[in-house]
Amino acid sequence: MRVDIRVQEETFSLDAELARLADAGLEMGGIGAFVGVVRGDAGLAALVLEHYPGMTESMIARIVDQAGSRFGLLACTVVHRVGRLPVGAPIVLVLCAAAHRGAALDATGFVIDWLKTQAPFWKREEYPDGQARWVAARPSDEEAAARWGTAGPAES
Amino acid sequence: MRVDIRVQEETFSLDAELARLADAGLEMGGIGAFVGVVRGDAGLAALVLEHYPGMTESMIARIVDQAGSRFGLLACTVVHRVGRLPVGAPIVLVLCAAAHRGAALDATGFVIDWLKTQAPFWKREEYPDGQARWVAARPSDEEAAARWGTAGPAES
Amino acid sequence: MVEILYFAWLRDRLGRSRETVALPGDGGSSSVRAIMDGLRRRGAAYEAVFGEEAGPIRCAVNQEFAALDSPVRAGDELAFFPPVTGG
Amino acid sequence: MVEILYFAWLRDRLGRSRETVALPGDGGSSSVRAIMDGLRRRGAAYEAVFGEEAGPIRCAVNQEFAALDSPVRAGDELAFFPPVTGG
Repeated sequence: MRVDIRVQEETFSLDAELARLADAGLEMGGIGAFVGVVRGDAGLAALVLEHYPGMTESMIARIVDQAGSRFGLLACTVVHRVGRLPVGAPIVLVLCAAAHRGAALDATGFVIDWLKTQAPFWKREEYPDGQARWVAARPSDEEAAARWGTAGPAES
Repeated sequence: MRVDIRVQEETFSLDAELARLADAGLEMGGIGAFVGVVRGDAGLAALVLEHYPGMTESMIARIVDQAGSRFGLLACTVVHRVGRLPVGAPIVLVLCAAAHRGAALDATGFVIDWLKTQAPFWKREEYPDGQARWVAARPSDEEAAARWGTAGPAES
Repeated sequence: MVEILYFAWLRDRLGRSRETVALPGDGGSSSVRAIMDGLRRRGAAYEAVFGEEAGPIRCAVNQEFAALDSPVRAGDELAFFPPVTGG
Repeated sequence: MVEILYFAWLRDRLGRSRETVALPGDGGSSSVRAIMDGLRRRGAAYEAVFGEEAGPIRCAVNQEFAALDSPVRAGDELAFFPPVTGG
């Protein structure tokens, strides 16, 4: 499996990431993707994302590794941005390439669900009036990850 | 819902298609995507895709419309290529934007599953020795579409 | 008259992508099946394409998927093609 | 000694992102809980962050998610942070 995991301030290009998958093998038939975007909830101006360098990359690598063997992936790319991201900005990209579409799309959901619950990122909301607030974890994210029926990459 | 449906010979740019979703609304939090690629099965050189102009666009519009109301989409883009596509070339792009990732990814699966079974495209395989063969429909595609538990866009 | 379109291997085997045929019967209304029966009498190529041994065939009337007993009226567009394989 | 890292609102409230503390007890092995108890005695900011009323806190030992009774040894890296909210 071709794996690419990056945590960066800069934005990302889907075309460039897709082009990098060209060497993942002729058996590649479908690529699932997810792009998370800063949602403009309740007048939000921006999110500020921080992470735990080192642990972030190793947790994502473990998630990607589990996805790879579970779904038979040929390639998986995860790019997660940190720093200040205004409303509408892309936050995260997950790309999963497989021989068939079902595996590619399921793996994409698997990776983003576990990333949400087990990769050490934290979001702070910034409002136009200068107020800031750390985002609380959502039980619905735990439930989304739990539906995959595994203990999760943290336990592996 | 912001809808964009195109059948074209040219390739597509995910970055450009994503940029076009910028006006889909501040509530946009996630974009699911699927890119189908010509798989290099058994020495295949290229696929030649043809379609039924007019019916193709209206069937895809119906699929997108069903996905939009079922998953509460903010935007949906489908670009399907026709003509001669060599191994590794992108064939189809589905982009579904929603407030949350679950809806965006589920809708992406819904659209591509129904597109596979109800949009009038046909693929011919071309081999390096000049042999050509029309691709037969796969029962697994019918099954994938059936799991959504609706009669499908053709019946609506 | 009915405009008939052929796609994929049907077009290849018939050597044409479209043709106009007279509606069988009194000209008011017919069915996909009746038109197929009329086509089959046009010769070996048609018999092979619309015969039992050929692969599965689907049809559309005015760009809507249709069944063998779907009605076809004068001026309709009728298309014959294999099960779709896009995506 | 143990290197302690703080993230998100814990860092904001403590006014620091890392510090080095002595391992409680005989210096051989301790636990996350014992270190938290030691930190709580450092003053009001620590008491507030590690107190009952503060939000839920997670921890990691050597960059692996850990529990309150997980062992901590000299030279380990211990991190305290809120439940994660990435993606």
